[in-house]
Amino acid sequence: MDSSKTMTMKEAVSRFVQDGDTVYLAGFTHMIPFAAGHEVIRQKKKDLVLARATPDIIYDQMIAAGCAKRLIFSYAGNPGVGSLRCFRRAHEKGIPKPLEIEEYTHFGLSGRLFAGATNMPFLPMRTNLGSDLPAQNPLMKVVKDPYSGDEVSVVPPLKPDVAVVHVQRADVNGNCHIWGIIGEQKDAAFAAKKVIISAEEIVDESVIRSDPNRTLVPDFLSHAVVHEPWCAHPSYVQGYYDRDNEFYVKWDEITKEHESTMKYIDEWVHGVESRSEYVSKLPPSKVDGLRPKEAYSSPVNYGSV
Amino acid sequence: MDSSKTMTMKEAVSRFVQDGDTVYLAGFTHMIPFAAGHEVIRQKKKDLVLARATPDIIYDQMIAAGCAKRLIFSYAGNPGVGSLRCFRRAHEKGIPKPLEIEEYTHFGLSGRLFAGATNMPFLPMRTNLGSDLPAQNPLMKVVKDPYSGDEVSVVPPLKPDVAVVHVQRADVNGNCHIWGIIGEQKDAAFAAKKVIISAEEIVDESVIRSDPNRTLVPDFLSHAVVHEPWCAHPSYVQGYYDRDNEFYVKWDEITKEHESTMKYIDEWVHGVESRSEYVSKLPPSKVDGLRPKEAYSSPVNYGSV
Amino acid sequence: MVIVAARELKDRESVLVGVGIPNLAANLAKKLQAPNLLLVYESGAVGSNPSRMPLSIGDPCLVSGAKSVCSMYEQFAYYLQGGRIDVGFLGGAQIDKYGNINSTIIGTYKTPKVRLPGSGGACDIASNVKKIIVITPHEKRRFVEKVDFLTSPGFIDGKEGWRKLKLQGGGPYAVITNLCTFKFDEVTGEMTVTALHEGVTIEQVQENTPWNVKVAEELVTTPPPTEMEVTTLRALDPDKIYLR
Amino acid sequence: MVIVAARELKDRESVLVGVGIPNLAANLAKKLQAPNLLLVYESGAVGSNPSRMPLSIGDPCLVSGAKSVCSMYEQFAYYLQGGRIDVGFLGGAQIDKYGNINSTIIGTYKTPKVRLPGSGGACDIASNVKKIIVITPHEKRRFVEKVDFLTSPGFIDGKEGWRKLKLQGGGPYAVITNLCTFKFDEVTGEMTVTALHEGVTIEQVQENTPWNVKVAEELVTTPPPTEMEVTTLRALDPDKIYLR
Repeated sequence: MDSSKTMTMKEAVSRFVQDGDTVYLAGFTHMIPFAAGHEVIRQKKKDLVLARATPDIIYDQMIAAGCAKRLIFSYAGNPGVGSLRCFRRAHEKGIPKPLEIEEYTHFGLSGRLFAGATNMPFLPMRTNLGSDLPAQNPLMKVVKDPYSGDEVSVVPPLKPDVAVVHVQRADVNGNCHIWGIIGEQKDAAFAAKKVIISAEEIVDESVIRSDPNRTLVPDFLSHAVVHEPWCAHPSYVQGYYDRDNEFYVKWDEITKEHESTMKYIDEWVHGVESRSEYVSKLPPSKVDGLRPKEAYSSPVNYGSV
Repeated sequence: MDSSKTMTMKEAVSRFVQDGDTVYLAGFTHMIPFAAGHEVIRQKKKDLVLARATPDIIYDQMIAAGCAKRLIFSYAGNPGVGSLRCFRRAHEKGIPKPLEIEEYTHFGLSGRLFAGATNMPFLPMRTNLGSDLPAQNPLMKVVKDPYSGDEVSVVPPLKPDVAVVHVQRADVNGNCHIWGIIGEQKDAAFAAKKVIISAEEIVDESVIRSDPNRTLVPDFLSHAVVHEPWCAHPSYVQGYYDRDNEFYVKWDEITKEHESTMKYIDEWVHGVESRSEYVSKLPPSKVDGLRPKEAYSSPVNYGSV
Repeated sequence: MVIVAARELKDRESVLVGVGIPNLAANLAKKLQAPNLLLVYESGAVGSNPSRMPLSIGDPCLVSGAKSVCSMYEQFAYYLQGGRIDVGFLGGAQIDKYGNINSTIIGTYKTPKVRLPGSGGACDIASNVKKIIVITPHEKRRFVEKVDFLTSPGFIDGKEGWRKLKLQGGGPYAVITNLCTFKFDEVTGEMTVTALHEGVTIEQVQENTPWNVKVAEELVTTPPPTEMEVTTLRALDPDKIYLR
Repeated sequence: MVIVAARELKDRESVLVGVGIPNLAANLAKKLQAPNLLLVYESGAVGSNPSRMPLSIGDPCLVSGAKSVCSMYEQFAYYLQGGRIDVGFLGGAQIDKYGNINSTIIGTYKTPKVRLPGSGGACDIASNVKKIIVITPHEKRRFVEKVDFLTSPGFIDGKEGWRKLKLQGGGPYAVITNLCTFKFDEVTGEMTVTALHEGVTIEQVQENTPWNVKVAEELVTTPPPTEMEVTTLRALDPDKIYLR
């Protein structure tokens, strides 16, 4: 046991996120670590390079709060709703500050992270050719396939300085299980130089070891383990709480102006100390309404003689 | 439901394995589909290109029986014991017939299959340079990394004509779960043109759907589903039966001569009609001695609102 | 549009589904002529059986009871690049007569008038699935001579430019609007009206399309929605999130 | 050899383990000075807690209660190529003074005298881990001027050849035999005797090594096995599968 790794989100962000870092808050629609993003805002980190396939509301908030200087992404929309207005305000009008962009397709960005996680020199992929994207992004290159002679698009590895990966359950050392949509969580953890694992539940090591095929990453990859229930709200955690679709729709309204956005951030980010305070501020009916039904997996036997 | 896919191993091998095919019997030490190999021998398939990272005893048997013209591999040993004598007899002395070889490292061969499964044009990897292997294998090439300018070793995709993948449990359509050492099973299924799924247990579709993250491949990839308990013996199936280490050691003795090998094959392959007959021929004490203890996974909740 | 799109789906095909209209169309087809249609979501869920209409492709109801779930890179690598997907639905802010789509920017890339969400998986889908079906309102600002930014390749400048790319996909297959259905000319790769929806004239289509619209020799009228189609569709969206 | 190898492992290192001697050495180190040693097996098992001595790296006991299990490609890609492994153990039929190893063939590739199993993961391990430790009986047929086939790169022809390959690994670190321990000269990359096991003379080492053996300035005698080491090791292999 290495209990020195367990800490609060405040401590983890303070110790492992530096101004100017390339940050990857993992999660493709699922388990987006909002609590980590809020802590970054509270601690006024700046000049961050924010990387995520889908910036989602969390990066919209961090951009509005002035933490970002550059966005690496592949789909900058509010999923199921429309635009990310803060991203657009920053990129189109420089409010609150200008935002550089570096853009890929989903395959390209998830490929960069996979290549980073597995330390490939570069990754060839069947896409990008024919699109105007490569002309705008010098990191996308073309090589000749030595077998067919055809031109092939390639992307370089992405190795963030720090990744935050939220999971359903982890032990105190950071061995962890996730299920549901598993997005780029594993690749983010393997690609990053520093890894913060946050978990809905801290469980005994034996729970993780009872199902090693479900392990996302073993403990030696992580630098901090944070017990952070409801970390992902308004995103969701399969089996723990559902996506707060209402809030995703509401965000469109909240962000109509920079001022209204900052009012939200003042109240819900700066106005609370921690995620637990944030959760207790949510209407109880909201919290209760997001609790899922039960649908347990059929267990499997790992026994040997 | 598409029950037309369920069939016996005899039918599956007869319909989907053709003379001259490139065949991949999947399983890195675990769940090696011996029953499929034995059926190939019984049906006297010939001129096969046998591909596997570790040929193991099963390919040794198929080589001795004269089914193979070429072996694509990365480690041709009897794991934990020593040589594969039939492979060596064929390759060194042409007994019972000459055997061509095409050789990689483990990373190279598993990479070829991964590239085949994901239809990459080629796969760059940090290995092979410095070894004498590439000089003996024209399919291993070198390209220039467009980012660093360094030389990088690459391998081409491997797309077998047919793969046999044994699993713990599948439904009648071929949705299937595996756990334990998962080797190259997923890549073999995605890379191959035709896929035979064999399973220790046929379960209701709801069992598979209760844990979609454990699914190896969804049904639409498979062409045949075979219910074949004890398919893997003397290899093993986690949670069902252990590895018959005794037989792996004994194989070294059995294969001292081609004649003694053929005697074994006559008795244990040609001498039985099916896997169930093979199992009933094993001493009951052997079968009982391989049964594992219980060690069930902690279930997880997949519920939504 | 939903019903017309649903009719294009055949049993046993695999279809990459986005939320909204495509999701409805796919689920409708599955209830009617294509019970073995395989629904694949960008988020990694395969063979989903959603208990309700999801708002986003990341809805937990797409996972509960799915056949399989894999990671994001795996989804794009094994399924899309792997050539395992038959049909993909795309939309966009602009489309030209060769089916090239813009979902990135209005204006220029460096000085955007409107910054749109970007490719997401669209360019990857356009490059790798056998048939691309585009569902879009028929508006002049959407149908353009030249897209401001080419996000997802159609037939580029006709089939020649497409062939040079050596993509494994089949390219654009149909464009379904509120007025008509276009398919693409086998030789020139140009969008061609093949069916007018009931009550729509070819003049109306031309009015809302900036280029000289090509019309198929055998132009038909889209068969009206059957009662079965309408009832089934309404049951799929009881809260009328997508249907007005 | 097991005890000497075990002493080379430090706490919190990750070690890629094969069966037999390396497995014993790693498990011994874990019971003694390196309780947080991470055992990684080629077969994809990480953090195994084997309840008995496995015969092969694919033994089910390496999976029951492991921290993680991943696929074969993932194991090589995420862990080895990912630069996540500190120590790898290798053996082989032949080794030369720069630590180049042959586990492929005796004779020539086209006309083999003895066909050995081949690389398996050996070349991948040699190219990517920080320290390679070779455990081998000290026999003249194993220590050769030039390997018949270079399966896994050591320092090639000295450090210059190694540097040209631009591999991320650290190359050979130690060779442990029944007579002595070699380490590698920092400048020339040549195998150098750094410790003689108790009762062994440098002449005995030279007799069993075909080249002119280099000896470290500070040559020491390997400290004899402690009682703790011997007792712990015996408990790890009660059936004496690996220990005589």
